Amino acid sequence: MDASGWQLFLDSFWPIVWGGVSGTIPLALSSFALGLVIALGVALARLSKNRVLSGAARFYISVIRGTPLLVQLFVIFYGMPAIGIVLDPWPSAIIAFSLNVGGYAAEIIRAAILSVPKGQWEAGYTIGMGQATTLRRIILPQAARVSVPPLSNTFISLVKDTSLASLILVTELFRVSQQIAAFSQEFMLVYLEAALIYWLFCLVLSSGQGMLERRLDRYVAV
Amino acid sequence: MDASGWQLFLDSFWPIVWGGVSGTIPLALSSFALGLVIALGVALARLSKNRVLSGAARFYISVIRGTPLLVQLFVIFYGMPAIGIVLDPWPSAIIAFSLNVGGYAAEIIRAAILSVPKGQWEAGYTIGMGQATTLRRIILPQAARVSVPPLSNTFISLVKDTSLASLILVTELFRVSQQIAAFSQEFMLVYLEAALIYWLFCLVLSSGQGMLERRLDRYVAV
Amino acid sequence: SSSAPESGDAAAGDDYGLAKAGTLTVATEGTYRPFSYHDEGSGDLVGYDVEIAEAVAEELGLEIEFQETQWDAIFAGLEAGRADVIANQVSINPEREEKYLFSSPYTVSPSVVVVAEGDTSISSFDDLAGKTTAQSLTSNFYQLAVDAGANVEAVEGWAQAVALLEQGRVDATVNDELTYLDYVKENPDAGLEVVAETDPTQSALAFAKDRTALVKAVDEALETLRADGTLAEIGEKYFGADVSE
Amino acid sequence: MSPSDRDQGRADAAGRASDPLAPATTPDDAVLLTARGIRKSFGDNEVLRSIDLEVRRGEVVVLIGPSGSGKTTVLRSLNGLETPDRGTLSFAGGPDLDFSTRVSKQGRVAMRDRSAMVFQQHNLFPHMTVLENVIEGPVRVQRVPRARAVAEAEALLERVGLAEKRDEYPFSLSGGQQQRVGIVRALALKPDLLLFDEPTSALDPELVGEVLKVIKELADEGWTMVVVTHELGFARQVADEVLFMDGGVVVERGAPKDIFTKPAEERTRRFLDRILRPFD
Amino acid sequence: MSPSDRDQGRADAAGRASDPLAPATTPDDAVLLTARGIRKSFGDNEVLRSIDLEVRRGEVVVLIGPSGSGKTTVLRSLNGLETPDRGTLSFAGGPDLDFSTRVSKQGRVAMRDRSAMVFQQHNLFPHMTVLENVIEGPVRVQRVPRARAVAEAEALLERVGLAEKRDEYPFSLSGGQQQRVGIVRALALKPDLLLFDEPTSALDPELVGEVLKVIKELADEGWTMVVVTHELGFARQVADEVLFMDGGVVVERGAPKDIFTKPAEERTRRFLDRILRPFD
Ligand SMILES: Nc1ncnc2c1ncn2[C@@H]1O[C@H](COP(=O)(O)OP(=O)(O)OP(=O)(O)O)[C@@H](O)[C@H]1O
Ligand SMILES: Nc1ncnc2c1ncn2[C@@H]1O[C@H](COP(=O)(O)OP(=O)(O)OP(=O)(O)O)[C@@H](O)[C@H]1O
Ligand SMILES: [Mg+2]
Ligand SMILES: [Mg+2]
Repeated sequence: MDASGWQLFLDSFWPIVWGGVSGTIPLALSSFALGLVIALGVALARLSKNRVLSGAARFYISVIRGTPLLVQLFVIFYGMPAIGIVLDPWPSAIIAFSLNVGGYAAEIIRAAILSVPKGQWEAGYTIGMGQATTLRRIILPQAARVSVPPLSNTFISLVKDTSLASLILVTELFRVSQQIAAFSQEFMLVYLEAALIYWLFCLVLSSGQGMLERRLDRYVAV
Repeated sequence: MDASGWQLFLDSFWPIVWGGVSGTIPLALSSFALGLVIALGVALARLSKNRVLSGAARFYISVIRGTPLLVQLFVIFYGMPAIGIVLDPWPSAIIAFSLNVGGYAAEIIRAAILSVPKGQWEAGYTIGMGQATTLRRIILPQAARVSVPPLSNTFISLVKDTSLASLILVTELFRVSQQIAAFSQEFMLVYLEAALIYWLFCLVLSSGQGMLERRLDRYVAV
Repeated sequence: SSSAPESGDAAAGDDYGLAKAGTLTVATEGTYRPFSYHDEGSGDLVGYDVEIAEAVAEELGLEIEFQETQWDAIFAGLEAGRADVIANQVSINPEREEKYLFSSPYTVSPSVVVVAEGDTSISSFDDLAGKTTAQSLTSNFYQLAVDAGANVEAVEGWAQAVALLEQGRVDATVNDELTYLDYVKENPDAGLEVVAETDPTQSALAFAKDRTALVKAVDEALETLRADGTLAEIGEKYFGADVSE
Repeated sequence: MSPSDRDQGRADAAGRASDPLAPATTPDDAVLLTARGIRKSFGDNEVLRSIDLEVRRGEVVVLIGPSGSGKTTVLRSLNGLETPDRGTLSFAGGPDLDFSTRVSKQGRVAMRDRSAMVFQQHNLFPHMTVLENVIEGPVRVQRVPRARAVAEAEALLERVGLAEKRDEYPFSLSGGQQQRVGIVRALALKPDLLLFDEPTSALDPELVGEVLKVIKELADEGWTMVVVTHELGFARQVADEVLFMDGGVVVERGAPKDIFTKPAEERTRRFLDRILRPFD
Repeated sequence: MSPSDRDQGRADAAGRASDPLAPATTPDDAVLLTARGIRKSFGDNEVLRSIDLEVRRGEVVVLIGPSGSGKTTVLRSLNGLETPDRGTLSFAGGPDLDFSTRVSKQGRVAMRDRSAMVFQQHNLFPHMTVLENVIEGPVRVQRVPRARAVAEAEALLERVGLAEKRDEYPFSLSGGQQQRVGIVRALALKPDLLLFDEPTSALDPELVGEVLKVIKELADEGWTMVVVTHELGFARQVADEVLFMDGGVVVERGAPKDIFTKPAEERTRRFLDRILRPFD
């Protein structure tokens, strides 16, 4: 890397990081939180004995996973105005990403719930709990442990996918890099820098995952 | 949808499908096949007791998962010529996507191998097999069963991610839609159509997954 | 390595350092109507810039091959030596002149401020101050809008900018007059109007810094094409006017 | 079901906070539970074919029989974990359920509240400490004040020799200790009826004794229980009545000394032989 | 190790294709295996503290002892699944291993080839049929022609009453059947030494008999074996020598009638009591 390249790298570093801190991270965190709520609902619907409910959940999951996220963003931001719903970029982005996470995480949560031994449900019932209480007090805490690694993967994918939010006018890490690249015409260098910064974010997130796992593992033998 | 919109939809349908059949699907299939080979190697390295090997595998996985696929493509296609390696679009795309799949699938395969009870290794050893034979004859066939659902997810993601290949001059499903959208200026309609076609592809793939799972499940109680 | 001439060939382009011997490799978006796009969406690659490039190649006695990709990748491809030239309405500005060589311009057209019909609050570039505009990041227009003091929302292209304008989510968009004209020709009821325009901007073919010989040859070819009326003819075909000067 | 009868039972229970290990009622000859004609199929598989059962207060009924004979399904039906297809179940003090008609959810819940199950695989909640496992039912379901629930739980744990394990997680206990916690968790609910499903068959042989000892003490103190077990020596000592099941029916029933020494049925004899003299 | 001695053993084995269930050698008093001062720690946990063991051809040695005493670790060391930290292991005909020095991979492999293990949880290969499970070792490892391996496997399956199950997958067998297949899989390797690790403790009680019966027949036919079991009645009938282990040492050893009726050590007595009379 020559001197001017190095200078560009240094000059761009904090702006790109700031794009991550002010755009990528809040967008990813809020969409993920909301997405988990949706996912839990969808997973429960999918597990329900009610055919309509579980069919609807299957359909939802299939559409979310079978279509490109970009189109999902476009539909919410550019398509909804056709039916009179005009949302700002941030709400649009959060809705689109939450719905997307909802579809992917639903299958993870469903698998995690199914992975809790049936005996745990029965132990809940035999001490007099109903289904809802057993789910909340007995099953979900155990499912949480199982689902942390795959959910972390979903989250890490989400962090990178939020770069698509720039398509609907949200400024985040990748958009900042594109701006810098467009003005400096140094696409390769700036994108590599962006990749490095994504990677740093992911390393931090992974270590967070490690801590969470250790916390949830306190009650199992290692 | 008005008449001209409908006409556009019909006119675009086969070109987009063709983009999928001639671009997306072969790209996804070949990258996935190669990616699985890489993933198996990386998973075994990661599981190895050799610290250097397992450290290298961890690093590889971390970089692949922590950086945007777009940048990975960029580096292989536009970056490698700087060190004298000039590859055509298709080989570049296949290499980039295989390496990417290799990183994601490695963790799946590792988990699947670990999920086979330790007793299966020991049963292999006690009938006189070495580690490699036990792996091949006893462990991998069982790991295959466990890893089909998560690998299918990886594959479905790959199918959609191949849209990035247009960056490096490969014409596939999404590129065709972009061309049509640019001409007709009806991006919403055309992107929705592309999403529908992706979804159809995914439905077909999912049913393939179902068949594969049933085949692999023949030896377990249901 | 890439310039190794093929022995049987008339050695056309020997000194140009072409990516592929005997062939002019042209990078273009392929999704930028009316300059570079596919006929009927999925037909042949056509457009004003595409035909100019074809004419130049023919003049130089070279085969032509297009590489279609997104704007980000176009310049990367040029720098990686994968393409010889960009034909995609690259406007000449000082930052780019520092990094690339340019041919003589083959498009001269003003940039225009487009608003929704009936919006009287904007009638000049200066009125953009404090307003919101939609621009694609990679264009010169982005800079124009920023310079005018607008809040710029970056979009992927003209279609999205128009969608935002029509949905009332931005106040204006700045773009090439030619793009605007092409759009209203296809969509007469779009409800858009031009309220201001700049001095004309020049667009040219862009080359890597070390391709002086190629640029020189291309300039000569453009001169010939200009002189024999080919440029004007192509302009007539796409815009009903000669836009090369 | 008459609520006042039911409250009667609870009132008895409430009166013994000082000795939580004591059963809800003193042994007498009143019938606590009557099951008549219980049938249950899973798909085509007819698992229970008309089971009749009567359990008196303070009595210990032991179910034996080969694998797949339906023992677990009987217990689960009594605990409301499984809904029979036909037959009637009635507890003294209610509920009174007839499965030939659709049984209401309240009915099933009411039935479940009368009994508590101890599982073969203990099914302790792995994410809760021993104490939390034990008080979960009383506090969350029965709305017992936490302080009282803790006090009672501690007394129960003390009684089975696990007082000092109250803050451990289940994984750190031995199999026998886990199973004893499972029993305490059931006792803490103060059920009228305790159900044990092979409580020792997942244990190492030398841990079996400590668990059987606790169950025997409970029996001696007058708890009413239905026990599925393969520990025939234990059954002989503790059971008031032994039922031998095979193929979804009760093949033979009677006092343990009769069943074990002079079984009337050939099937019973063969089963006992296989277990008592496996390698002759 | 002397290869010619070794081939001698194999030749014996090859000569009995007509009766694959017969042991490799006839019972005699020659020592097959000698272990001296075997030690093994897992981290800080010293699991085996100098174990000595001698097994003669045709002899049945039974290991008993509480959970965690190291019984499984002894078996696994004999089968080369675990590498001891110290001590020596030698088989008549080789190999001769001293674990105080680094043991070569070939040495461990050679040792493993002399014995075969039957596991508590059977560890059948779920993705292979019964027959495939049995011939996998002979065909893939010992390079026996497939046709001959199949013929021998069928004879063995016939012998344990599972001929008609040859094309079933393990999941469709009962626990006792699975365990018998596990035994056949070990026999098909024609090892000099059979190792059984609690072969019946994961079984339903009424299935225990069918497995013990097969093992007893093998013993009667002169197979050399080391068996870990809690079935004391079985041990008494079958064992030539019983070793009681506790805390990683052999506390007491001797003929079964001595150990079971008049144990010299208090620890042995207490252990036997807990198992034989769990609820007194
Ligand atoms: N949920 C279920 N779905 C389908 N079949 C079932 C179910 N539960 C039990 N069965 C079948 O019912 C029959 C009786 O099972 P049950 O568990 O009651 O037997 P058991 O006497 O307790 O046997 P074991 O001694 O093995 O515990 C078996 O054939 C079993 O396969
Ligand atoms: N791979 C291992 N890593 C760490 N500790 C181990 C390992 N294998 C066994 N141990 C420990 O070694 C000790 C002896 O184990 P071993 O399995 O040999 O006992 P055992 O006598 O077979 O007991 P059981 O009757 O429960 O099977 C135990 O404390 C056990 O926790
Ligand atoms: Mg049962
Ligand atoms: Mg053991």
